[in-house]
Amino acid sequence: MYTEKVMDHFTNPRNVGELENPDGVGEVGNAKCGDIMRIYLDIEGDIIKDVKFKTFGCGAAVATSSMVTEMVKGKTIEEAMEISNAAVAEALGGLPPAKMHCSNLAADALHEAIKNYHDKQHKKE
Amino acid sequence: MYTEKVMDHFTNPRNVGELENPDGVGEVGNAKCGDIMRIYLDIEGDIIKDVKFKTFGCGAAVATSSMVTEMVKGKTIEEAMEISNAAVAEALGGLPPAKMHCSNLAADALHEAIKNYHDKQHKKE
Amino acid sequence: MRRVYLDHSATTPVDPEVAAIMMTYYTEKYGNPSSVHGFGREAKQALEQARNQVAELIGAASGEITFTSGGTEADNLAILGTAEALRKKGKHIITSCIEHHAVLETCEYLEKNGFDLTVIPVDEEGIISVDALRKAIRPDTILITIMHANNEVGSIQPISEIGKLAKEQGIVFHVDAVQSLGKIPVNVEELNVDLLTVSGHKIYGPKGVGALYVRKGLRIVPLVHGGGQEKKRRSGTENTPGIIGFGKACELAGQRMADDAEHQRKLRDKLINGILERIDFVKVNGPLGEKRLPNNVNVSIRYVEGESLLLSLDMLGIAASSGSACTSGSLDPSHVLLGMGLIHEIAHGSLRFSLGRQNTEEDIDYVLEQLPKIVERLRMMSPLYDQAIHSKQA
Amino acid sequence: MRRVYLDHSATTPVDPEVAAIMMTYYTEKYGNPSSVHGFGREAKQALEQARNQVAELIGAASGEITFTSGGTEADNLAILGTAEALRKKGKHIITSCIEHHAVLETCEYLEKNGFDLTVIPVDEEGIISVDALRKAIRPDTILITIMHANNEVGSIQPISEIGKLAKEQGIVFHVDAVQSLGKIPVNVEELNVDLLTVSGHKIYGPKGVGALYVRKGLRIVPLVHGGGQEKKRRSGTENTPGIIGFGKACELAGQRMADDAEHQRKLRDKLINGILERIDFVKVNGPLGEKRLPNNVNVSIRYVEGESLLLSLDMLGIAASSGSACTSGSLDPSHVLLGMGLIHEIAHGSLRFSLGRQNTEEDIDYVLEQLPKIVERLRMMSPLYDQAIHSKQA
Ligand SMILES: Cc1ncc(COP(=O)(O)O)c(C=O)c1O
Ligand SMILES: Cc1ncc(COP(=O)(O)O)c(C=O)c1O
Repeated sequence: MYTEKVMDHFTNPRNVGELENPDGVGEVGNAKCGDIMRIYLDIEGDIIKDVKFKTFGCGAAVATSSMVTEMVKGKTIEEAMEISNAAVAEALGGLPPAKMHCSNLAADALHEAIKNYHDKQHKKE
Repeated sequence: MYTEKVMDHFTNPRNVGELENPDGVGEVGNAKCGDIMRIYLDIEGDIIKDVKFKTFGCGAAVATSSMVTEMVKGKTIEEAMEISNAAVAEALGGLPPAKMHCSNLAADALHEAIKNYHDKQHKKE
Repeated sequence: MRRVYLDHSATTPVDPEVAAIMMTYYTEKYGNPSSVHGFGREAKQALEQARNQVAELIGAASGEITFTSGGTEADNLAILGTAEALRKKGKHIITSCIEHHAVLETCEYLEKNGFDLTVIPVDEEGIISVDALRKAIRPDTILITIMHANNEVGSIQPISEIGKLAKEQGIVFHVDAVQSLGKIPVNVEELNVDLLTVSGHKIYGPKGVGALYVRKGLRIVPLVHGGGQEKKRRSGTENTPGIIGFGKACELAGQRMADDAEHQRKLRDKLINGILERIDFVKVNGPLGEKRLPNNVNVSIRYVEGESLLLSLDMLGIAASSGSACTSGSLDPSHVLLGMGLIHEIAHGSLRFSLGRQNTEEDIDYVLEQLPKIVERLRMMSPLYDQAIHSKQA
Repeated sequence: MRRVYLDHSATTPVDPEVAAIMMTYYTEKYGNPSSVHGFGREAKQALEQARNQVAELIGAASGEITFTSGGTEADNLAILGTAEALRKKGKHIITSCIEHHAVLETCEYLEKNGFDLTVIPVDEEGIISVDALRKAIRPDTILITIMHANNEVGSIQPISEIGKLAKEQGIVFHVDAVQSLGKIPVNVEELNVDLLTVSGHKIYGPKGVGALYVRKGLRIVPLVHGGGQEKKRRSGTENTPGIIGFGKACELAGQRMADDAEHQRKLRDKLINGILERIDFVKVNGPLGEKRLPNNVNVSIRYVEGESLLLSLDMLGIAASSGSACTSGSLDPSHVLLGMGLIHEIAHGSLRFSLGRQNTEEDIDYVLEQLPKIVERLRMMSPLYDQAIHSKQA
């Protein structure tokens, strides 16, 4: 069902956890539909210095969360905003068709976190 | 499908053949429906002295023909008239349900032969 | 790696004795039972012996058994065949919200095609109320279809009582006994049923074979037309090896049922109690005790998702199943758990372990050793667990 | 006693290689392919490999293959599923008078339920005319269903031409290829078909497994509702061992087809010619040469009845079949032979020998040694033979 890469990220997820005082936090999904992804960002200048995630969800949900944190670390915010759910799935070697729409939301969580960062910046200004 | 007795009578049918100058001949069935039975009788007084048959038909048709000739030899005409198709089937240890109505006509052929004998007697008188 | 199979409600291995007989009929006694010759006759004979074996296990006459390609087809034949036979008499059908998809989808297909459907609810243990059913009956009710035991939570339904009610009202009563067969007694007379579905691969027989019990004299319209096999009820060259295997499996099930049940009940309770002891925030789904199938364990483990649990168990060689939506590709979790009143987030985190003949105490120990670690790891990842711990501490 | 099986069109033994693979999936790799765990995945993988094997043999894409419980169900699914899907478009269906009961009975069921049916006749060789079919087409024709090769007399139909015609007219075209598969090339593109039925047990695969090819994009309504397996086209736990066996049988059939055909064609012609030489009043039914399946022999032996022939052959260990009414329990002999214009009395005395991979020259010699004696014995008993001899002499 899942590719080896998905299983690797599910079994050894990268960057699990929280950040103490994150610059941005994003969450998508809800428990009702079976998937919640929360992403924490530390941002310096334009660069994503650190990233962590917590996920409640199926194998695909965990793996995409883990993968997106790897893809984004060290990238600029602009680059991060260009990462799509499809790109995450592709980086994992693909997802089963049924999972493409229902559990492939990690990039959305990332974008939410960046949005949250912008909102905070806005308030500070 | 068939009992051992049926198979025995089919494999070694008793009294196959014709009689030279039969006192009675009876035939039932037709080639269209797959069964023809013809029975020849030699009658002395009231007693069936000899009997032969020829049959075109399935295993049940052959076996019932053979059986009826055995059952009737040496019997009186009255006794012979009382032999039913059901009795023939029973004497064979039973027939498959589908064969009970379609190929179990040997007693009818016998009765036809007796009728033919009576008709001939009538003419002689 | 150790492999522990705990998904016997999904399917079972074929018993070696059953498999050996089947082999003979695949490669040596391969005749078509409709054929007149010896190859055909030996197949036909074995076919009829199998019919007796199935009939005997459920207390029926062998002429009342129609073989099908499985439980799903038998359910369809019972429901569609009755609806078609009685469509002039009435259009109302009653079923329950915890039926197998083979029943539910078929009833819904009829609903889309002009029939009326009432779906009876269940209580929080997954048991339907005879009272609720009685109230649902209308003058034009032609069919009641209720399962004997539920495949997800193992709840055993009051079939005999429902059967009595149906009989009083002259309503055809169909029972899906796929999960109960071989686990608890299934007797068509005691249960007062008119139609009863069984399946081979849930009782150590082959996949792709099932049977429908049709009470003598009851008319159903066939689903599959053709050569007129199975007394015209189900056409198609008979799957003799499969049917013969199913027959043997029924014979064995009858012999072993009491022992199997005792053995599995012990393991079941050990597993349930072990999980409750070792993991917090756990809820057992379905009834406890006599109303539960001897081989069913179903728990909801909060703050983790079912498929993640399954995958993690699988990596350790443990095969189970889940009511998680993610295992079905839909967004809604198990209709059975939702029907029992579980909220979505809890239903998503449910696990079913279904025990079998071969399972041992060691298998259960292994699960009880591994499962808590898996749950801990997944909860550490879960944003919901934080919150729960927080609010508990608060 | 020598046993000579010459009834391969009724069913075939399962190839030992096929049986061995199936065993593995009965007893070891027994997972339910819908399950998430390793047992499920290994079953699922093998299932999909089998789908490829079937697809490859008929030149289809694997997504176009729906597994069923056999040829009969596949025929039903094709015909009922298309009728249901297109009932708003039209109500007219065309078939031929020599179709298998799985097609004929299904079409007649539809006729009883509001559809119009045209049954095309055949010529004396058992081949339908494309012209007659063209003339039968109406603006509301939604389905044409014609078999590739006939199971009784082995006549091969002009499918590709009919397919072209159907395509031009936008009519769905179903072909029952149960008897042609593995004997002559079957390619869904070359044959221009939309739906194609195949069955496992006619090609040294298991009974109880078949498949329907459904051209990509074509909609059919399912027959069996439930868990949504087979892309919702056919619910029910997949008969994985059977399907995997069928897949392997297809692979082997593809490899061996040319050799099998050559071998069987030789035996076929030896048997036909031998019978004609040794027995008088014999008629060969069906076409000779390339329009006949390589493994089919069908003769009418006058003045004797088919079942008697079969029983007599059977006692000598020879398994054959017959168009006799008496083998079916009805009064009418084979609808195929009658459809070809044979009179009842001749049709009753027909015999089919269908050859297989394992048959040898010695098998044929044995039949040619025994059959004349049997015929002689039965003719001596037959009142019809007397008359014939008499009228011949007269
Ligand atoms: C309660 C119940 N009914 C019906 C079925 C369907 O039976 P089968 O898998 O033989 O199609 C199953 C199992 O899948 C089941 O658990
Ligand atoms: C031409 C034809 N179609 C359909 C079938 C039915 O297939 P099955 O026996 O797999 O149901 C058969 C054989 O019985 C056949 O010969």
